[in-house]
This record gives sequence, C-alpha cells and structure tokens, in this order.
Amino acid sequence: MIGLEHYLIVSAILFSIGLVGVLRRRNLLMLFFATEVMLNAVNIAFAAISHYYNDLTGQMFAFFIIAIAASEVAVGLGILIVLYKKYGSLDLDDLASMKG
Amino acid sequence: MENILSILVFFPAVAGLLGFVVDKKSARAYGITVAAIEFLLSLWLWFSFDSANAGMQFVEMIPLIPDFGVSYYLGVDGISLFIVIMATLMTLIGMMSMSIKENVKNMIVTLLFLEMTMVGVFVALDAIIFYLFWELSLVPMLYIVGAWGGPLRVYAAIKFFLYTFAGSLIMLVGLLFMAYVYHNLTGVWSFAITDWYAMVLPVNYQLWLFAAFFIGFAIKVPMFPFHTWLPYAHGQAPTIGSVILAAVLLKMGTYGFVRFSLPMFPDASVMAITPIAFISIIMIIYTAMVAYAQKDIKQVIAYSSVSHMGIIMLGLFAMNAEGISGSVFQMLAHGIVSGALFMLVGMIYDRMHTKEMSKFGGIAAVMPKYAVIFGIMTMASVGLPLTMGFVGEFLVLLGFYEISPIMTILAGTSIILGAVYMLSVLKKTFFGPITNEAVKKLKDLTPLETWSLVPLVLIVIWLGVYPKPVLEPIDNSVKAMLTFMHEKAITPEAKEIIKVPQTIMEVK
Amino acid sequence: MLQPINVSLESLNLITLAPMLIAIAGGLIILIIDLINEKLHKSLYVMLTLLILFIDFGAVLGLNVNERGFFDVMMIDGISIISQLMVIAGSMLFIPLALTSKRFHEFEYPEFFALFLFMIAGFQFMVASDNLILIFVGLETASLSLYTLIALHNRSNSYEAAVKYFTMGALAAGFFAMGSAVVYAMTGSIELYQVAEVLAARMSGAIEPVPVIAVLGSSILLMVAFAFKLSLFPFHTWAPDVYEGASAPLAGYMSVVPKIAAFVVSIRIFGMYIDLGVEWVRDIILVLAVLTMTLANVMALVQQDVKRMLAYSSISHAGFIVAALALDTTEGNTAIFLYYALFMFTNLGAFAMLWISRHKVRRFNNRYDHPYEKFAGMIKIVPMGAVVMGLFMLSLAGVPPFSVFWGKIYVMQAAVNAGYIWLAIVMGLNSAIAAYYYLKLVVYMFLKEPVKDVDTVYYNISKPLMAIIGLATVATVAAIFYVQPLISYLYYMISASGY
Amino acid sequence: MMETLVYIALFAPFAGSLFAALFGMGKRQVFVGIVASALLFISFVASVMLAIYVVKTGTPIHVMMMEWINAGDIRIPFGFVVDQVSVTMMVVVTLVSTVVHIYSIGYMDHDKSFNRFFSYLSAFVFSMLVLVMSDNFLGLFIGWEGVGVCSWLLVGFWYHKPDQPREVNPSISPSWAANEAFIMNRIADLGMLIGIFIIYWNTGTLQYDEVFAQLPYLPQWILDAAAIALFIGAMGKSAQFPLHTWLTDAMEGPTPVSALIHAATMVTAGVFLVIRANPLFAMTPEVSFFIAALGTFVAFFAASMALVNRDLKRIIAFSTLSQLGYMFAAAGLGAYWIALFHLAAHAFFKALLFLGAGNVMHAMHDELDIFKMGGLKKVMKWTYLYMGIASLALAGIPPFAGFFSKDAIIETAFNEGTYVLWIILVVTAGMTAFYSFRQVFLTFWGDERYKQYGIHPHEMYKFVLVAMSPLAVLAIIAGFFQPWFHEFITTLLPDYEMSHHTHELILVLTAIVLAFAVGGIALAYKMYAKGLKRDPKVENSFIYRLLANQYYIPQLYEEMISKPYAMISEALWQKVDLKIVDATVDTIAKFFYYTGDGVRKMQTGNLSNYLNWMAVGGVALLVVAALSAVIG
Repeated sequence: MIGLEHYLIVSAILFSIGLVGVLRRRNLLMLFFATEVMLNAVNIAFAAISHYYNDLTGQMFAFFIIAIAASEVAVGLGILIVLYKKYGSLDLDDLASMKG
Repeated sequence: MENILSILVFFPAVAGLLGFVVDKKSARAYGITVAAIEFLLSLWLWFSFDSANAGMQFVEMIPLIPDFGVSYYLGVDGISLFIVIMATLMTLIGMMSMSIKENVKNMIVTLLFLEMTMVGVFVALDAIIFYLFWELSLVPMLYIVGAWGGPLRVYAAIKFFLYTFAGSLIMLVGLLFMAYVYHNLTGVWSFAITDWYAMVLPVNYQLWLFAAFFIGFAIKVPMFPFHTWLPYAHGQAPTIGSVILAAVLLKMGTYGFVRFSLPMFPDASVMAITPIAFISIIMIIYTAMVAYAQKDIKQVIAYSSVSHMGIIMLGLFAMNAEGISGSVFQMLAHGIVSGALFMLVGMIYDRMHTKEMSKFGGIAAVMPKYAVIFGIMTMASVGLPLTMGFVGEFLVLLGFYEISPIMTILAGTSIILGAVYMLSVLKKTFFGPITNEAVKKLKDLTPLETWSLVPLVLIVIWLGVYPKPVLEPIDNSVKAMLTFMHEKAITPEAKEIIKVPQTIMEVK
Repeated sequence: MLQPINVSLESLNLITLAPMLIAIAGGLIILIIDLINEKLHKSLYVMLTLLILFIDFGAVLGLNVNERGFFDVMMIDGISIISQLMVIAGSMLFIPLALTSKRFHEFEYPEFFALFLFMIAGFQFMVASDNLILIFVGLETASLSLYTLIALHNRSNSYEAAVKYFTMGALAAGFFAMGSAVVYAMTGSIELYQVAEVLAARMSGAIEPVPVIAVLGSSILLMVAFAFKLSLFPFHTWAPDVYEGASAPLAGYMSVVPKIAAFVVSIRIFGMYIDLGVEWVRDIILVLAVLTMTLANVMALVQQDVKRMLAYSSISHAGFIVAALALDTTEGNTAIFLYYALFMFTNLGAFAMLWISRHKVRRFNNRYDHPYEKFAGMIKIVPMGAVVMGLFMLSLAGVPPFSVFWGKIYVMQAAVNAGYIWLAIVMGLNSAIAAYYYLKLVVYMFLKEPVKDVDTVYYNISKPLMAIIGLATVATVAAIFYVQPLISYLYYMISASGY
Repeated sequence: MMETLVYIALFAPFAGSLFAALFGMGKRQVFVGIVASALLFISFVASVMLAIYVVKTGTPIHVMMMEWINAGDIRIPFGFVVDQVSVTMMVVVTLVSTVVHIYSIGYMDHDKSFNRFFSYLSAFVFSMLVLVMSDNFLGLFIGWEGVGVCSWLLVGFWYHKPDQPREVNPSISPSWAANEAFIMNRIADLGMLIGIFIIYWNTGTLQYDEVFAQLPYLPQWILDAAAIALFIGAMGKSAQFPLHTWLTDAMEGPTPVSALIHAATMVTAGVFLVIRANPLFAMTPEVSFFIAALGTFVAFFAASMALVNRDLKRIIAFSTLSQLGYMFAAAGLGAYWIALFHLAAHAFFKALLFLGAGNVMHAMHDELDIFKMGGLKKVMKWTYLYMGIASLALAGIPPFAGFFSKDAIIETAFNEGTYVLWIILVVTAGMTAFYSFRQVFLTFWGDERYKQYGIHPHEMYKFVLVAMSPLAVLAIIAGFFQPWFHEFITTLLPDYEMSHHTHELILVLTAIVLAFAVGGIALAYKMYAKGLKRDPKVENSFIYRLLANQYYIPQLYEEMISKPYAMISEALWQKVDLKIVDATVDTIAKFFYYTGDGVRKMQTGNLSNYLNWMAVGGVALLVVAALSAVIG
C-alpha cells in the first residue's frame, strides 16, 4: 500500500534532482526547467499531504504554485529572449561581465 | 541669560552657516570677529560663573527622545568652564595667526563648526549629546588635516578619523550598557550624566564599563600604545589644525576621564591606578626619548604633547584634590603652551618652508622677538616655576606621590627629559652660528603674529604667578567630586585611597 | 449533495483589501490610458503613480489595527500597517526620480509604472497576511515585476542582472515552496497562527511529537528563501551585480523596500520559531547577521565603484538589522523598522546622487559607471552636491546626529538590553570598518582634484531630483527631531500587534 | 616700614631687569647698565638697613605678599622672611652683585648685547633674593629654578659661538655648557622636589617654621629620606661630585657672570639650603656625616684638578668647587654658622679673584691660557694687587678673610674627631695655596710670554678698579668680624663651640694649617716665580694627564650617558614606535583590507557559482542549526 511517506520521498527525490539540475546546468533554459521540476516536486508533496489530512488547502497551494510557475516561465523566457538577442547565447558562463 | 551655554554652542555653528555667504576676501575678518565674540561670550560665562558653587551651573534641559532617555542637557562646572574658555581662546588666536592662503573661507567655516563641537563636548551633560559632539568634532578636523595638510595628509587624516572613531564606538557600547543598567535600576531611560552619577554599580560592572570608556578616551588622549595617530596628524596638519588638536581635542580624552570614568566607577578607577600610572610613565619617559630623537621640530612638539598628557593622566588617578586639580590645570597649561609652540613652529615653517632642525641654527640672532617668545614657551613647557606649566606639573607630581613615591620619581624624570629635548631644540634651532643662508634673510615676527602670541605669553605668566582665579573653581568642583566618589565607593580599599580633602565646600 | 456556498460581504471585510486593490487598479488605469493614447509624456504617469500611491497611503492609514478579512487570509496588524506605509513612502520617494533631465527609455514605457504599482501591491499582500499562500503569491508578484523593471533599464548589464536575480529568485521560490510544504506536512495548516498552535502542541508533546528533522528542514528551507531576499551572506551574491546592473534609483529602492517586506514575513515566520523555543533559528540568524555585516563590509572596502560599494554597504546594513530580528524582542522589531525608516532616506538620497551623475550612453570607464575617480574634487564642481553626498556618507557611517546613527544606536541598545553585548560590540567595530569606505568617497570628493569631463557628476540633474534629494537631506540631518515620534509610533504599533 | 624695605630690596633688581629688558633688543645703551646698577645699589642699601634692624632687634621680619597655589589641602603663599641667615645672604648677594654690575659696565662695553646682559644679570639677582628670602620650601624652589634659568641664559650668553671638539675647548660651546648646566641642575632638582613632597605629605605644610616645628614627631627614616632628597638638590646647585662637571664648563659665560653666579652666589645656594634646613639635618647625623665626607672629598678632588690646569678661569672655578666642599664639610659637621661665615668670606675674595681674572682677560683679549701670560704685574698693578690679596685670602694666610673662615672649618673637622677629614682638609689647604699662587706667579711674574703672541695688555678702566675695591677691603678685613658675626648669627643658628681639648691644641692646629699653606706658596714660588719651565716628562705622566682631563669624567659622561641616551632614543623611535607600535595598527587595517580582497573572490560574476553558493549556504545553515540543536 503506497502511503504518504512514499509520496514525500518521491517529491524529495524530485526536488533534489531539480536542485542538482539548477546547480549543474550551464544552459539557462535547462536551468529554468530544473526550477520547474523543483516546484512540481513541491506540488506532489502538497497534493499528497492535503490528501493525508484530507484538507483542501494543500491542493489550493499546489494550484497557486502551478500558476506562479507559469508566470515565472513567461517572464523568465521573456528576459531570456532579450538576452539571447543581446548575447547570442544562453550559456551562463558567458554571462559574467559584472564581478568582484 | 540662563541659556548662555546654548548660545555658546550654536553661535559658531550659525555663524559658520552664514559664513558660506560671506565673500572670500573678507572671510577671515568675519571668522576672527565671530571667534572674538564667542570668546567674549565665554568670558561672560566665566564672569557670571559662581565660583563658590561646586556643582553644575547654567544648566539647560530639553527632552529630545524621552522614550530613549536622550535629552538636550547642558551645564558647566569648574572643571569644564576653563576648558571651554581655552577652546574659544585658542580658536580665536589660531585664526588670528592663521597663515593659510588658499580657500580661506572653507577653513573659516570649518573652524567655526569645529568650535561648536569643541564647546559642545565640554558642556554636554547628556551622554548621547556628548558622544554626538565628540564624533562630530572628527569631521571638521578630518577636513582641515586632509585639505590643507602636508604630503601624507590623506593618510594622516583617515588614520586620525578611523582610530578615534573605532575607539569611541566601543565607548558607545559602554554608554548604552550604562543606560541599560540605569533602566534596570530605576525603570527609566536616561543618558543624563548627573543621573548616572547617582548609580552605585557592582565592581565587575564598573570594571567592564571602565574598560569600554577607557578605549574611547585613551585613543583620544592619546595614551601609549594608541598614540601613533598623533605624530602623523600633527606632522601633516596645517598649523591651525595642530594648534586646535593639541590645545583642545586631546583634552577631550582626559576630560572624559574626569567626567565619566572617575565619578562613575570609583572602585574600578582605584583598581586601575597602577596600570594607568604604568602606562602614563611609559608615555612620559618613552615619548620624551622619542621626541629627543626627532629631526623635525614639529614632531618634537607633537611627541612632547604625548609626554605631557602622560603627566595629566597620572594626576587624574592620584585620587586626591591636589593631583586632580593639578592635572585639570595642567590641561589648560598644556593647551595654551603647546598651542603656542605649534603656532611658533608654524611661523618659522611659513618662512623657511621646512621643519628640519638641521636647516635652522642661529635664528636667535635674526629673530630675537621670536626667540624670546619661543624661549618663554619652552620654559613653560619644561615646567619652570612662575609659568603655568609648573603649577600643574608640581601639583600632579605632589598628588601622585601620595599614591606611589617610586612611580612619582619615575614620572618626575619628565622635568629632566623634558628639559633635555626642549633645550636641544633651542640649541639646534636658535643657537650656534648661522649655517644656512636662508636663515640670514629671515624677518622677525610681524605685528599680527606678535599680537597673537603676546596674550598667550601673558596668560602663561599670569596663571603661573597667580593661578588662584582659575585654580579655585577647579579645585572646588574637584573636591566635590572626590567627596562624592568617596561616598560612592564600595570597596574599602577604594574608600581608603580616595582622599577627601579636609577643606571642602558643599555642592549647592 | 453539496451545500450552497453563501458568504456575507460583511464577513469578507473587504476594506482590508482596499490598499492592494487601489494599487492594482491604478496599474490597470495607467495601462488603459496608454491604450487610449500612447503619446503621453512620462511626467503624466509619474504624477498619476504618485497620486495613486498617495490614495493607497491614505487607505492604509485608514485601516485599524488587528483586523482580519477576506476569509481571514488578510491580517492587518501593527507591523503590516507600518510596513505598508514604509513601502509606499519609499515608492513615493523613488518614483519622481524618473523625471531626469535626460531621457531614459524605461520610463517612456507606461508599463513600467503599471508594473511598479503591481509590485507594490505584491509587497502589500506579502506583509498583510499570515497565510503562506498569500505570502508566496505576493512575494512572486512583487519579484516578477521587479525582475522586469530591472530588465527594462535597457543595457546588457541590466539583462544580466535581471537574469541572475531571476534565476536565483526562482530557486529561492522553490525553497520557499518546499519549506511551506514541510510546514504543512508538520501541522496540516498554512495559516501561521494555526501552525504556531499545532507546532506548540506537538513540540510540547501534547499530541504525537513532531520529528526534529522536519522542524529543522522547514526552518532551514524558509531561511534560505528569506536569506536570499534579505541578501544575507552567502545568499547575497546576486545583490552587487543586480545593484550595478539596475538603474541607480531602482538599486536604492531595492536596498530598502523589498527588504522591509521580506523582514515583515521573517518576523512573522522566524519570530514564531523562536517563540516556540527553537533556539537554533536564533543562532543561525545571529551567525548570518555577523557574517553578513562583517564580510560585506570587508568586501566593500576593496570596491572601486561607488555604486557597488553602496550595494555591499546595503548588504552589511541588512546584516546589521537581521541581528535585531534574532533578538525577537519588541525593541528589536521596533529597531528594524526604525532603522529602515531612517536608512531609507539616506540610502535613496545617496543612490539618487549617483543617478544624477549617470551619463545617458557613455560609461565612465569600460568596467564601471560610478568609480570613485568620477567624484574626485566634486567640492570644486558642485559644492552643494558634494556636501550633500558627504552628509549621506557620514550618515551611513553612523556619525551622529545624522539619521542612520539613531537607527544604529537603537539596534545596539536593543542588543544590549537583550543581553547580547558582544553583538553590540561587533556592530560597533563593523561601523568603524565601514567608516573607511564611506570616508574614501568623502576624501575623493573633498580632498582630491577633479579628473576628467567634470559635467558627469551633475549630468542628469533636474528639479524633481533636487527636490527628492533635498527632502532626503533634510530627513537625514533633522533626524534628531523626529526620531522620538517615530519611535513611539512604531513601538506602539508593534507592541499592539504582539511582536 | 620694614616691609616696604623688604619689597624694595627684593624688587629693585627685578625692576632693573625689566628696565633693561625694554632695551634688550636695542643697541648698547650705557645708561641701561647704570640704571640697573643703581637699582641694585638701592637693593643693597635696603638689605643693609634690614640687616641693621635685625641686628638691633634680633627679631626676624616676616611678610606675606599673596597666595600662590591653593589646591586640595595645600596652601603655598608668596611669603618672605628676613632673619639672621637670609639677611646675611641678602647683604652678601646684593653687595657682590652691585660690584659686579658696575664692573660689567666696563667689562661688557664692547658687547652689542650689553642691555640684554644687564636684564639677565638683574633677573638673576632677583631670583637669588627670592631663593634666600622665601619663607617656604616651594618659594625657595622658585628662586632655585630662577637662578638656574638665569645661569642658563648667562652661560649661553654668547650663543652664536659654534661647537668645538673637546680637545680645542673642554666645554664644547657656550650653548652646550648652558644646556649641560641646566640639565644637570634639573637632575638634582628632581631630588629636591621629592624632598618637598616628602615634607608636605608628612607635615602637611611647606612653611619652614611649621615644618621644623613638626620634625621631632616624624619617624627617623622619613627625616633621613627628606634630608637625602634635599641634599641631592643641593648637590646640583653647588656642583658637588658627581654633578660637578657643569661648573667648570659654565666658565664659558662672561667673566662677571662667573664671578657673581658661579663663585659668590648661586653655587652657594646648596650650602644655604643645608644651613636653612639645619633643624632637619641636625636630626639626621648619618646624612650630615655623609655631607661632610662628600664635601671633604670634593674639596680635595677639585683642588687636585686645579693643580695642573692652564685655564685662568677654570683654575678659579676648581677652587670655588673646592671651597664649596669646605663649606659642606662644615655644615655636615654641624658648624652651620662657620659654613655660612666661610660662604660670605669666600663670596668676597672669590668674586674679587674672578673680576681680577676678568681684567686679565680683558687685557689679554680673551686669552685665558696662563702659559701664555706672565710678567703682567708691570702693566696691571691694581689687578695684580687685587688678585694677590684674593689669592692670599683663598690660601688662608692671616690676616685675610679666608684664614679665619677656613681655619675654623678645619678645626671643626679636628674637633669632631673626624681626623681623616681633618688631614684631607689640611692637605687641601696646602694644595689650595699652591695652585692659587701658581696661577698668580704664572700670570703676573716671570718672563712676558704674551709678547710672542703680539698682545698689548693694558690696565682696566679706573672706575672698574674703584668698584672692585670694596671686595678687596672685605677680603682683607672680613675675618675680624668673625666673633661679632658669631654671636649675631647664633641667635638663629645652633651655636658651635670648640671643645677644651681643641682649644688647648688650637695654636698647634693653626700652625700646621699655616705650614701647609705657606709651604704651598713656597713651592709655587720655587716652580713658577722665575717664569714658566715646562717639563714634558711630567706633563705626559699619567697623573698629570688624568688631572688635566678632570679624571676623564666629562668624557665618561659623554660616552656612558649622553651617547647611549641618544642612541636608545633613536632606536625607540625608529625600531619601536614606527616598526612595532605603529606598524601593528596599520597591520590591523591591512588585515581587513586583504580579507576583503580574499572574500570578494567568491563574487565571480558567474551565475552558476552563485547558485552553488546558495546551496552551500543552505547546507551550512543546516550544519550550524544541527550543531546548535545538539549543543544547546
């Protein structure tokens, strides 16, 4: 029987994968996807927990997260496009004109 | 005129603001006039001061931040009165003898603000107001040193600022803790020094607080080993800067000890006697020797100030009226004498554009007036009887003898070592044959220079012959302070060491 | 068979929503006006925004303390009111800075102002709720608009800044979400007051106890999210670059307003943890505070660019204030707001001075826009400007009687009162270190000779900017006179809302 | 009435000094000298009148001018007392100074700083009077320092002279000698100050009478301490070993200065102090005996150096030193009145001797080497006569003043049973006679060696010689006043009578002393009367060089004290102050700066590093939290 902890473990693993992605990826686009993965990991957790408590708040939160993730992507991609126009690349190692 | 203190504090500041409008050419005249008025005001303060009253006078109190216990609280007693007068006097004299040519106006304005802060520090009776003026005084000094100074001026200025600033921030923590303790005891927030006097603190608190205040004050004094900013500041500062610095700013430190450390932490002070005396003796002997090694005449005077401040510190911790009154008097003496010496050095620098003693020699022949005044000031600084320097130095040593004869003997070497370096200055600068051609062409003092120095000479001799008018009010306040320290002291040894003079007058 | 849902308007208590709605509506109005006629001058939008903010400010003033509304997700307590007031005040100081003498094209877009108002609404939501969802939404609304605002300042640097801020922000958002998930898992609630109750119960062992690892996890995850927002070491790395990339006024704005909002939430969340007796939260905050103020200071020491230096200094100030958060006393919380209230004017003023000196196209040198050399000998070029800038620097350095000094001693006093004397001493020493880099600018302005193209230091000057700077100067210098009412008001509001 | 006299006596010289100072920077004005001298004469007259009053009434005059220092419990007034002791000193001082002033008008007539000289000289007299008349220890200290400064000014009067190596000029230059004198005196003054402190903290006052009244109630060790401290002060002013080197160097000053300050008055201040504080010293026999022993030693030590010296003034300076030794011997042995008597007598003939030497210098165009003189008696009779009288008095030949005073001291030594001292003093008397007449003969007798240096000596002005006459007369007759002076002074000072035993032997003793004195003169006559015969063997002998170089003591001080002090100072500045103390401060500042440089490296500008930092931070927080959870 699949219990709460299984869901939580899955979400934890997903979250870690996302995190590792964020830390390791060099391509900004991939990086965004990684953050999306993290947020979705959270969604899983919320869904599971809200079912566990059978209380809707968790799912509500999940919905909000989805919405926000969407808008994030919208804004993020917007910025990325401008950036790409300017630099012609999305590799974030080229993106270090300000330092020190 | 009950609010004369506020006038004294803010008149220069207002004048400084208006000074921006004054035309460049007349800026100097403006400054001198303002300083003169300020000086007269301070004289009036003295005139209307009741020297029979040992307590605070002309007290003003306006709550500023009641929730935080900060209030605008001013007052003078015998101890601060004369330092204030000296501050205004030295500002005036300094401006008169000022030889700066470029942006005189900025200098005048800066000096006027500086004067405000100086007066403020000595009349503030609220710790925060005291701290406020204390810190604020750094800014104009920074500008004076940095803008008109020598080649290393920026380094010297920043060193001076940061060193003092760092020290005083530790002091600030002390102040805040003091307020906290007061709040715990009384449930009221107050930074009023007079309120804090009433507090009897446990000894360990006293020690910690004493340490915190010590760092702030010791750097300002400056006590060994915190003194190294001073030679740079003096060496780089323009004459006027050195004059004010030596005459007034250094006194802030010693004044702090009298105003805060001694009356608030009697037991800690008594415990600190030995270490402080030890440091003071190092200051006296070590810096006197270093002064002897100097090639630059201004550096000699600079180091000699440290040495004299050692004497003052020693006197403060003599814990008897002789010593403390003596050292307060010595503050004035040192202020005027070293101020005058710096002015004299400045005058020769304006003529020779060097401060190397090796370049001088035989100046006495070409500049007799200069030589005479310099000689008098030298004698005052080595503490010749019938000059101001002697009264203070004698009382200090006399006072401290009661604490420790041996240390007094060590400290007493200052009268020898002082003579050694000052006389060698005289010999190198004024005596011997004229070797340098430039010296032959030197002109003696101009009337303006002479007349800015003569008053100081007169004061030095007058107060050396008849110190009573100044010494008496100081002594009264000091006696009052000692009595009350004695009452306040917890530990028996402190009670024993703090000596209440037989002849006391009650605080009205 | 579902029950019909009926909600009475009274129970909604919509007045609590009014301020945010005003801001949002204002944003929409601006967009509509633009739809009708897009050739309108920016000054119109600036003034509109000001007016809207003005109404918003009034609306907030109209709220009364300790109300809940809109299904109880809105929480109008003391700190939410004062923080909204400060947010709006800060914005009102900021927005006129758009009226420069030279055209900077981001202000030509009406969207800029719309976004700006949305952002403010976001902040207001953040501070006016104890519901993690709403906080999250507010946070994201504000952040997303902020990213865009940064990017609008169209320069390669600004894009880079936006991207960096955005990416790290996204990561932080992930952490926040995960943190709230754990909280939810622990307590089955996301209303902080319920969370507090349940946690208290579970930790006291009244009901089956909560695993420490969960408490640890939740607190750390949330801490990371907010340490990022508050730019605490080592989560501050975005700040210098973003400040440099963003336009000077925006940078100044970022160093104050978003942090106020973040602080309010931190007070709510971490205050709760500390109240629950989770001491490590206090400890990690203290560690972060000390690290932040010290390391940011020493990094600021070695900067060649004034704007970057100010960025680091803002970080260090943030560290300074976070220490007050760790105290979790009413004085501590008062200190936070007092400090920001005083810091706001000075810092915005300083950044505005940079803004004045900002050239439209030309950079001062190929790396920096505002290196120290740029301001060399300013006293000879624009004496008043130099004096004002000097005042700001002294104030930031904590020289009395200028505004920040009072904030500083209040924080230090709070630390001392809470028994953290060592903390007060650390703060003192840090102010001493900090004094160096502020003085460095003073030295350049007052004690050095001008280098080249002297016009740059007042290139951008205009009446509104002067007005704002004048206001900031007055506020900086005259602090001693309004500190008392400020303190008593803040203290009253905060103690009223039980923090 | 009497009070006004006191003030006149005291302030007339001061007025003179100020008057002269007015013209101080102007060119030479004879009337300045005359006015100054006149004022001094007034002061002298006043002193004499006071003396007569004191003699008649036998009651001292005590005037309180004003308060000076009142702090804590200490009350120090400007008060003056004119009693037997101080009045004696006043008369001596004013008399000698008057003579010296008049003399200086002639002696300094070619000097461009004529006026300045008189202002200094009168200032000195004023300080000296303050010293002797004050009624408390601190007042005495004022005068003490005052005369120090005036001596500094006057020794360094020709400040423009350059430094020369020791070989050329043993006292390197006037300014050098002046500083040496001042600093050495300062060393002693510290001792004196300490003495004053001891007295104050144990008696609560500094007034002589009150202090002395309390002495009996003080523990012995405190008395000893005070006595020692005060005597250290006396050693400085009276140039007792080891603080003696400055006196001979002080001869750099103009001769009248040497006559007044470094023979007649200032240097006797130390003796005066011991006499003043006789109640104290009377209670401290060990200290007193040490004083006597030291005095005796110095008497001999100085005389030995005088034996071989070639410098006219230095010889006299050494003799002064030696005579001071006699005075201390007497004072130390408790014969205070004899010490005072010798002080007075010595003042007269020594001043005369110096002034005579001044004439010679004047004649020889500032040449001082007696080997380059000789046969001067033809050209300068009067000077010869004066110096002869003075030398006889110094040698202690009856009936001259020196005989009575010095003989009494030597008897005292015998009478106290301190035979060693007695023998030394007797021998010294012989040496004294020898070197004084060696100098007389070499200067005035024998071949006229000055000729080969092309010098044309001439006698001093008449009025100068006339002015000197009173001293000459006193040098002759002063001795006969001894009994009268005895009964006058002992109304204040403790009497000192010789025991019967001594009385029986008195003729023998006198005979012995006389024998030595005459022997000395005879030896000098045999060796030098026929003119100078130099013997290289003797002059190269170790003893001779040792004496000629003052036992190498100046060199020793130079090597062991001055140079090391300078070196250490330099080292303290360069090594300690700059390299350690200051460097530490800068290092702290640099430390922060470099930390900054280090830390900012984390700010790579690369986004992915930033993200990693966030992760790292998160982990770090976890660790910290876990730690604090575990610990606390």
